[in-house]
Amino acid sequence: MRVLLLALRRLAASLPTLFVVLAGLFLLLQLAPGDTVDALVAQMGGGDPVMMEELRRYYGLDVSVAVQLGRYIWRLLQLDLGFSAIYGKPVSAVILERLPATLLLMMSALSFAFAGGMALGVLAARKVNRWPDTLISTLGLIFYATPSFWFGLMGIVIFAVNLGWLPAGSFEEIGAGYTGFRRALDIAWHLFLPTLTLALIFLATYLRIMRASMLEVLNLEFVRTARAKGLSPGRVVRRHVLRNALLPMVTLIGLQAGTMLGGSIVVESVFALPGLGRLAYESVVQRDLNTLLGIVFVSALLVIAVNFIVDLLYARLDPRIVT
Amino acid sequence: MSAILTIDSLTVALPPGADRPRALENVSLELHPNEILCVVGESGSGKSMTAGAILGLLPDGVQAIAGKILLEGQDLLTLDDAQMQQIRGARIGMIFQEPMTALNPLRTIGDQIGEMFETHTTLRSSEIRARVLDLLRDVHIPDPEAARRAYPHELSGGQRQRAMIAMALALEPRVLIADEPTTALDVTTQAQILKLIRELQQRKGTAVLFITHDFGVVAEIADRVAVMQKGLLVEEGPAIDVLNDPQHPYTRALIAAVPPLVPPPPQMTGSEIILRIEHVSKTYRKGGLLARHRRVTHAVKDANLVLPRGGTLGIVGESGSGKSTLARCMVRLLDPDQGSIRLGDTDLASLSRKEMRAATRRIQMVYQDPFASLNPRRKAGELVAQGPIIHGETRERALARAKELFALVGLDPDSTERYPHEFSGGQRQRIGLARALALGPEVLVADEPVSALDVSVQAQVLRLLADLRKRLGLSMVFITHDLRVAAQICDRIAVMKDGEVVEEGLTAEVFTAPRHPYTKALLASVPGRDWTPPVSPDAVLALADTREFAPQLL
Amino acid sequence: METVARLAKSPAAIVGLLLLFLVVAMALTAPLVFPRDPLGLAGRPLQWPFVNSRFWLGTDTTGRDIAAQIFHGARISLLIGIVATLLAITIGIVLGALAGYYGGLVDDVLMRITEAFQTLPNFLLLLVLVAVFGSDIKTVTIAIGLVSWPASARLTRAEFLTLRSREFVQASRTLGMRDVQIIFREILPNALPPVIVYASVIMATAILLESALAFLNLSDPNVPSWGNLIGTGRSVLRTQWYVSAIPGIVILLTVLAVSLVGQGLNDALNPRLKRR
Amino acid sequence: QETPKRGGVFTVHLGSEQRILNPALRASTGVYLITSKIMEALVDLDAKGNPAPVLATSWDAAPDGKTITFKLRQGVTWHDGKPFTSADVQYTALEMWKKHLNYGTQLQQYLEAVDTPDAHTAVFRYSRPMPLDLLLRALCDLGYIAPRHIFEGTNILENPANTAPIGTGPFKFVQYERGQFIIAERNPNYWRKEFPYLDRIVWRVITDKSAVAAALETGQIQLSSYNGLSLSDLDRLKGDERFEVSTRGIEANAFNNTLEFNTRRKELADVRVRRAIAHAIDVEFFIENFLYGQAKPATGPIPSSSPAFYPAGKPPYPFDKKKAEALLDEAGYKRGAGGTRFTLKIVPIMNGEDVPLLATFIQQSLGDVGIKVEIVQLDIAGALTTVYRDWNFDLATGWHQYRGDPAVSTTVWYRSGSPKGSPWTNQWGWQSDKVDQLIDQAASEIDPVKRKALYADWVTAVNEEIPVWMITERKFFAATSRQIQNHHNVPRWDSSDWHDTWIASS
Ligand SMILES: Nc1ncnc2c1ncn2[C@@H]1O[C@H](COP(=O)(O)OP(=O)(O)OP(=O)(O)O)[C@@H](O)[C@H]1O
Ligand SMILES: Nc1ncnc2c1ncn2[C@@H]1O[C@H](COP(=O)(O)OP(=O)(O)OP(=O)(O)O)[C@@H](O)[C@H]1O
Ligand SMILES: [Mg+2]
Ligand SMILES: [Mg+2]
Repeated sequence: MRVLLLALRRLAASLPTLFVVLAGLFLLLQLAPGDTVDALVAQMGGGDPVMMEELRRYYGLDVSVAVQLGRYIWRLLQLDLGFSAIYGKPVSAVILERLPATLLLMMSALSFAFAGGMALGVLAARKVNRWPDTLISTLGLIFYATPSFWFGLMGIVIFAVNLGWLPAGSFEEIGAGYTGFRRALDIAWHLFLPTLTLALIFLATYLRIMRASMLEVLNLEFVRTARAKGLSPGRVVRRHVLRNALLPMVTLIGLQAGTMLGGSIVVESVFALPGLGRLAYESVVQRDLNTLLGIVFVSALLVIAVNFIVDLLYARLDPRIVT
Repeated sequence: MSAILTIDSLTVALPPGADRPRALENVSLELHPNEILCVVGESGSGKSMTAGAILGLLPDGVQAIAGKILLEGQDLLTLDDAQMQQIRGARIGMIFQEPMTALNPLRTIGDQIGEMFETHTTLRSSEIRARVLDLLRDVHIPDPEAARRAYPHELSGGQRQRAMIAMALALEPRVLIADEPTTALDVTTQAQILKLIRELQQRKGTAVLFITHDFGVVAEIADRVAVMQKGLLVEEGPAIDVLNDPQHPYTRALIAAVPPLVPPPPQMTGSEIILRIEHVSKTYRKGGLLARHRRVTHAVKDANLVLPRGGTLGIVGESGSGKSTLARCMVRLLDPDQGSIRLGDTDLASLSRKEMRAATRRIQMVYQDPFASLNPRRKAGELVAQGPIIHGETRERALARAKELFALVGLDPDSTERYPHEFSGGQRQRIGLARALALGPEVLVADEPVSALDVSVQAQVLRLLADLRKRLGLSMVFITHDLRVAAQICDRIAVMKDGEVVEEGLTAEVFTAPRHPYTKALLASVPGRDWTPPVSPDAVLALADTREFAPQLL
Repeated sequence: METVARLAKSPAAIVGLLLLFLVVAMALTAPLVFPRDPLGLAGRPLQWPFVNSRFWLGTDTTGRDIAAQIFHGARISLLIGIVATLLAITIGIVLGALAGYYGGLVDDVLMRITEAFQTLPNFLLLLVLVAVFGSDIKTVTIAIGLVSWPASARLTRAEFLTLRSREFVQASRTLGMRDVQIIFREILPNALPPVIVYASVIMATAILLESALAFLNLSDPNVPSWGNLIGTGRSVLRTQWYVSAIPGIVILLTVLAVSLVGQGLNDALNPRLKRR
Repeated sequence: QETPKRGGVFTVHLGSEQRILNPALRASTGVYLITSKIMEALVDLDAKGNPAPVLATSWDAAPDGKTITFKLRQGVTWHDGKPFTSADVQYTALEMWKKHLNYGTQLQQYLEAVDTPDAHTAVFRYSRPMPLDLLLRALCDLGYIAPRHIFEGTNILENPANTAPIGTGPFKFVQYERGQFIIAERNPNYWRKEFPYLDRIVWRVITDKSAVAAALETGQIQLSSYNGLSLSDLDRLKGDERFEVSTRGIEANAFNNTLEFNTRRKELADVRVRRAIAHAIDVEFFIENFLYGQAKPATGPIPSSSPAFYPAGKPPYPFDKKKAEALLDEAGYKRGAGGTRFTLKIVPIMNGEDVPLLATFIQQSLGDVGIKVEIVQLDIAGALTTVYRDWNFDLATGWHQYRGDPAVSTTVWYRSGSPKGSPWTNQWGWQSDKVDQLIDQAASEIDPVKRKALYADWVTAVNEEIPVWMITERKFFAATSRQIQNHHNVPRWDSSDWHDTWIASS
C-alpha cells in the first residue's frame, strides 16, 4: 500500500517532465518534412492528391499545429494515446503487442550485463593489477568499443550463417505453434544473440563500475575494522564489501534504462525483432506521430518505473535511505 | 610483571616516494597486563603504523622489515594470514578513530558485533544474541535491545564508539588497541568514553595500547606514556613523570604547546562596540513540498553578542551547536532569517548582495580546513592578492602587498609563487590569514582556525594571531570547540548549545564561575583538567627549531 | 605537465595514445595516400581484399576503394567525435554549473530539463532530430552533441555541489567576488578533471552513435564515414562480409583508443590513485 | 507433372508491415501479395497476359466506349456466408475505387454510376469514353471487390474488415500479428470446387533484407517475391538448386530506375544539359556491376514486357562521355575552377535497395564530366515531400512502376497539371502542349491499334525532351522453393489467388 502510494507520488512528480517531453517532441516532429500520409502513399507506390487530402483529413492533419497539439493533449489527459496511422489500431494496442519482446530483451540483457559485470568486476578488483584484472579490464574495454550492431551482424555471419547454430533473427519460430516450455526455450534460443549484442556495452560499463566501486569500498575504514575482527578475506568481501559496492551499480541501472531502450532500436532492427525499438524507428520513418509519442510515453513510464524500482532496491540495500 | 605484548626494535619501511623512507625506526615498547599505555606524537609520527604492524594490517606497500612483535611470546611477524586471522579480534581487539566510518553502514550493530562470535566461536545464534546484548549493556548504551537492531547511522557518535568498544571487547582479548578513539567526539562524549574504557580495562584487566595526540587525554587516562617523533620513540615512562617532568626536548616542546585551562589575566579593551549581533536566527529548511518530508533545523536561535573593538570574542560549544552558522551569518555567507549584525553603524544583515560585496573588506573570515580553504589551482601569492584586486587594486600593487603580508604572517615572501599543496598545514593556515588580512578588515571571524593542526603548530598559529591582534588592533570572533584554546585567546566567551547562546561573559569569569549547567558540564569534561602543563619558554624555542617557521614571531 | 608524465607511465594509456596516433595519422595522410575522391568509382564492385593490389582492402558494393574510405573516414569520425563532444560538454558544463552553483529553483528547472532528456532514449531523439533536420554531416554532428550532454551536466552539477560548499569558494565570496567569477574562475577549473575524463566517454559514444545512424541509412552519404560503409556492406553480409567487417574493426580500435586514453587520464587525474 | 496434392502450409516472405489489407482501398503489391488470396477482383490476367474472368464472367463495351457491362459469377459467397451480388460491385466501385483507392480515383474519375439491373449484372457508366482494354488491364489491380454488407453505413476507413479482410477468395483470413505474421487458411466453400490445394498460407514479416536469404535457406519461408531479397542474394541463390530465381510470372510488374530533373533550375531547363547527363552515365556498367545484370537499359517509359504498347527502339542516350562534355560546353557550362561546372543536389527516393547505389553511381559519373553532385539523404516521407511538394531538389532518383497500361500511372509523370504534392507525378516544372495532348488523346481512344500508335508518338516525344529519364528497365525477381508447384504460371502470379498452387513433398 505504502509502495503504491510512493509510486503514485513519484509518477505525479514526473508528470511535468513527461509533458514537456511529449509536447516538445510533438512540436519538433512538425518540422519534419513530410507526414504520415506521404509515408503511406510511398508504401502504396503512389496515389492521387484528392485521396491524399482526404487521408489528411482522416488523420486529423488538416488543422493547425496548435489544434493538433491541443487535441493530442486532451486525449492524453483522458489516457488515450490515440490511433496509429501505420497500423490502423489504437496506439495502446500496438504498443502492447510490441512491449513483451522489448521487455524480454531488455530484461535478459540487463540481467546478463548486471550479473556478468558484477562477477567480472569482483574478480578483477580482487586480483587488482594482476593478470586476471588486466585481462578482464581489457576485455571490458573492447566490449565497450564494439559497435553493437556490428557485433550483431558479425554474430549472424558466424553463428547463424557459417555455423548454423543460432537463428539469424526474429523472436520465435513462426507457425511452429510451440506452447509452454517448448516455446520459452524457442524464444530463449532466438534471443540469445540479441541479448548478447545489447548487453555487451552495458556489461563493459557494469564491469568497470563494479571494479572501481569494489576498490573504493575496499579502502574504506569499516573494511579495516572487519579485517581487524579476524575475518578471512573472502568473508570480508562477501559480508562487508559486496553490498556496499553494489550501490553505485544499482544507481547505474536507473541511469541507463533510457539508453538501453535506445540501444534496442538498433538491435531489434539487426535481428528483426518485433519490439518497441523497431516500432519507434518505423514510426519515425513513417511519421506516425501518435505511435511515436505513445512509445515515448510508455518508455518514459518504463524509465520512471525502473528508477522507482531501483530506488526501492536502493532503500532495501541501504538503510540510510528513507523512502 | 611480564609484558603481554613486546615490540622489539621494530622497523617499518614505506614505499618509495613516501615522505620518508621509514615509518618506524627501531621502535621498542612493552605493554603489560592491566595497564593503559598511551602513545602520543604529532601527525605522521608513526602511531597508527605501530598499531597496524601489530595487527598485520599495514597498508599496501608498507612492510615491517626488521624486529619482532611478541604476543605472549609468539612473534606475530612470522605468522601467515590464516594464523593472524585467529589472533585479530580474538586476542587483540581494535578500536578506530572515526565511529562514522569504522562501522559498516549497511549492517546492524548487533550483526556486526555478533560477527565476532560467528568468526571465532561456534556459538549458536540465540547465544550470540544474548552475548551481544550483554556487551551492549556493558558499554552503557541506552536501550541495548534497540541498539542491537539499529544501523550505525541511527546512533550518535558516542553510541557508535561504545558499540565499537563492545565489539572490540567481545571476545575479551588480552590486548586492546585504540587508535585515537575519542578524537572525533565532542568533549563531553569524549569524557564518557574515556571513563568507559578505563572502567572496562580495570574490570577485565585488559592491556590497552591507547594512541592519541592529545596530552589532555594522556593526563586523563594513561598509566604509562610513550612519545613518538617521526618514527622514533623518543621518550617512555610512567604518565606522572612524563607529563610533569618531560626529559626529551621534543616532549617538553609538545607539552609546552598545550594551552593551560586557566585563562591569563584579562586584557584591557575599550568599551566601544565594533560588532553587535542582535536577535539573529537562522533556520535550515530541506526537502520536498509535503510538510512531512520537510526537515527543519533551527541552527541559530535569537543570538545576541557584542564584540568590543580590539577584543576577541570566543564562541564555544559542541558540534552542531550552531557556531559556524552564526559565523557565516556574520560575513553574510548565509542570510540570517532575522536580526541585525551591526558592524560600526552598518547593518550587514540588511545590505543587498552588491553592497555586501563592497562591505566584505571590513569583515573577513579565516577558515578551519587548511586544505579546503585554498583554491588548489592558484598560486599562494595570487590567493592573497585576489581580494585587493577585486576591490580595485592593480595587480602589481596587490602582488607586492601579498609579499609583505607573507612576511607579516611568517612565511617566506619568495614562496608566493608556490601552489598551496607545496605548503604544510600550518603554513597554509598562515596563507589563509594573510588573505583575510590583505583587505585590512576591522573584524576577523575565525572558524576553528587551529582545530585541524597539531598542538605545536596550533601553538604557533595562536601566538601569531595574538601578535597580529596586538600589532594591527584587530577585533576578532574566534570559534572553537577547544576550551583550552578559548581560555588562552579570548577576552570574552559565549557558550552555545543547540543554537542558543546559553552563557556569555568575560573569559575569566566564565571559566572560574560558570553559571549555566551546560557550561559547567563542558568545563568538567575537559580531559586532563587537573593537570597544568609545566611551561618553560626554552621548550617552546626548542620546538621552534624543529620547524621551518621564522623565529622572530615567537 | 605532471598529468602528462603520469599518463606516460600507464601502459594502457600508451597503447591508447599509440592507436589514437595511428587514427590521427590516417586522417592526416588520407589526402596524400588516397588523393582521389574516396567516394568515386574506383573499380569493379565487391573485390575481395588482398586480391587486387590496387585495392588492398577490396572494394565495396558501389566499387569504391575500402582502404580509401577507411583513411578518409578517420577524418569524419574524429571530426564528429571532437565537435559533438565539445558541444555536449559545453552545454553540460554551463547547465550543470548553473544548476549546481545556484541550486534551488534554477537547479530544479535545469534538472527537470536534463531529466526530460534522459527519460527520452537518446538514440530515439537522435533519430527524430535527423528525420527532422536532415542528415548532412553538420546536422548529424550537432544532433549527436545535443543528445549527449545530460550526463556531463549531471557530472558538473555534482562537482559543483560539493565544491560550492568548499571553504575556498566561501572565501572567494567573502572576498567580494561576483558569481560569474566564482563559477568560471574558481570552481570550474577544479570541477573540470572528471568532466574531461568523461569527455572521452562522450567522444567514444559519439563515434558509435554516428555509425549506428549510418547503419540505419540515416547519416550523410556524401562523406566517407565508416558507419556508411558498414551500412552498405549489410546487403552483402552473407557473401562479402568483409565490407562490413573492416570498418567495424576500425571503429572498434578507434573507440578503444579513445577509451584507453580516457582511462589513462582518469588514473592520472585521480588523486586517490596517485600513490600507486 | 505429378498430380497435385492437397494440404500443406506455404510460408511467404512479407517485406513490410501493411497498414491496411483491403486492395479496394489500397493498390500496392504488399497488399496484393496477401489479400489477393482472400479477396478477388473482377478480372485477372491469364498465362498469356490477356484478361481472364474471375468474379466477372464476361464484359462488353458500348460502341461509344461510355458504357461497360459486366456479367457477374453466380453462386459465389463471401467468407461469412452472404451471397456475392452486383450490389457489392456497385458499392465498391463508387464508394471505394472512386473515392479512396490510389490510382483508382484517377481511373474512375469519369465513372458516373454503376447500374445493377439484376443481381449478377453491373453496368459501368462513364461520362467520357473508357477504353475497354485499359479498364480490364487496370481492374486486375484496381478491381478488387469488397463486401457491401460489411462496409455499408460504417466509416469505411476505420472498418475492422480492412485489417481482417472478408472476401470471396480461396483462402480465409485467420490472424494478423503485427510485425510478425499473417495467416490465412483454406476456404472450403470456394467457388472453384476442389480448390485450393493448400491448407494454409503464412506470411512472415521480415523487414531486414539480409535476414530473408537466411530464412529462405533454412526453410523458414518458401517464397520471397518483388525483390524481397537483396540483389547479391538473388544473384547467389540463382546457383542454388533448391530455388528458382526468376522474373517468370511477375512480368506484369515492370519497373524502371528513374532520374528526375527539376527544370526550374536554369541549367536543367536546358535540354542539352539533361541529355548530357544521360550520356554521362554508363548504364551498362551500372547494370552489370551494381545490379548483377538484373536489368537492361530502358528505351523509354513503356517497358518491352508490355507488348500491347511497347514501341521497339534503342536506348535513346547511350553512354558517351565526350558527347556529354561537348553538350555541356555547348550549353555554356564550361568547367570552372577545380574542373567543376556546377553543383546539383540529388534526392534519392528510397523505395529500393538499388536507389542509393544509383544515386552514388550518378554522383560518381557526373563528377567525371564536371558536375558535382551532393546526395541529400532523407527517409522516404521526407524525400517525397522534398521532391513532390517542396520541389526542393535538382535531381531525384527512384523507381517508376509500370502498371500494365501507360494511362494508369505512367503518363502522369509527363502530363502537366498534376496538383502540387502529388507523388510520382510531373512535379519537375516541365510542360509540353504536344505531350499533354497525346496523353489525353490516348487515354480516351477506344481503338487499341490507334492507342498503341499514339503512345509510340508519345514515347518519341518524351525521349526527345527527357524531363524524366527512365534509365533501366527491370523486372522483379522472385525466389521460390522448388517444392512449390504451379507457381508463377500467370503474369502477376504473386498478386493472384494461388488457388492451384500446391506443395510437393520433399
Ligand atoms: N598508505 C601509506 N602509504 C605510504 N605512506 C604512508 C601510508 N600511510 C601513512 N604513511 C606514512 O607513514 C608515516 C606514519 O604514518 P601514521 O599513519 O602512522 O601516522 P600517525 O602518527 O598515525 O599520524 P595521525 O596522527 O595523522 O594519524 C607518515 O609519514 C605517513 O606519511
Ligand atoms: N547547509 C546546511 N543545511 C542544513 N542543515 C545544516 C547546514 N549546515 C549546518 N546544518 C545544521 O545546523 C546545525 C548547526 O550547524 P553548525 O555547522 O553551525 O554547527 P557547529 O557548531 O559549527 O558544529 P561543528 O563544531 O561540528 O562545526 C547542525 O544541526 C547542522 O546539522
Ligand atoms: Mg593515525
Ligand atoms: Mg563548525
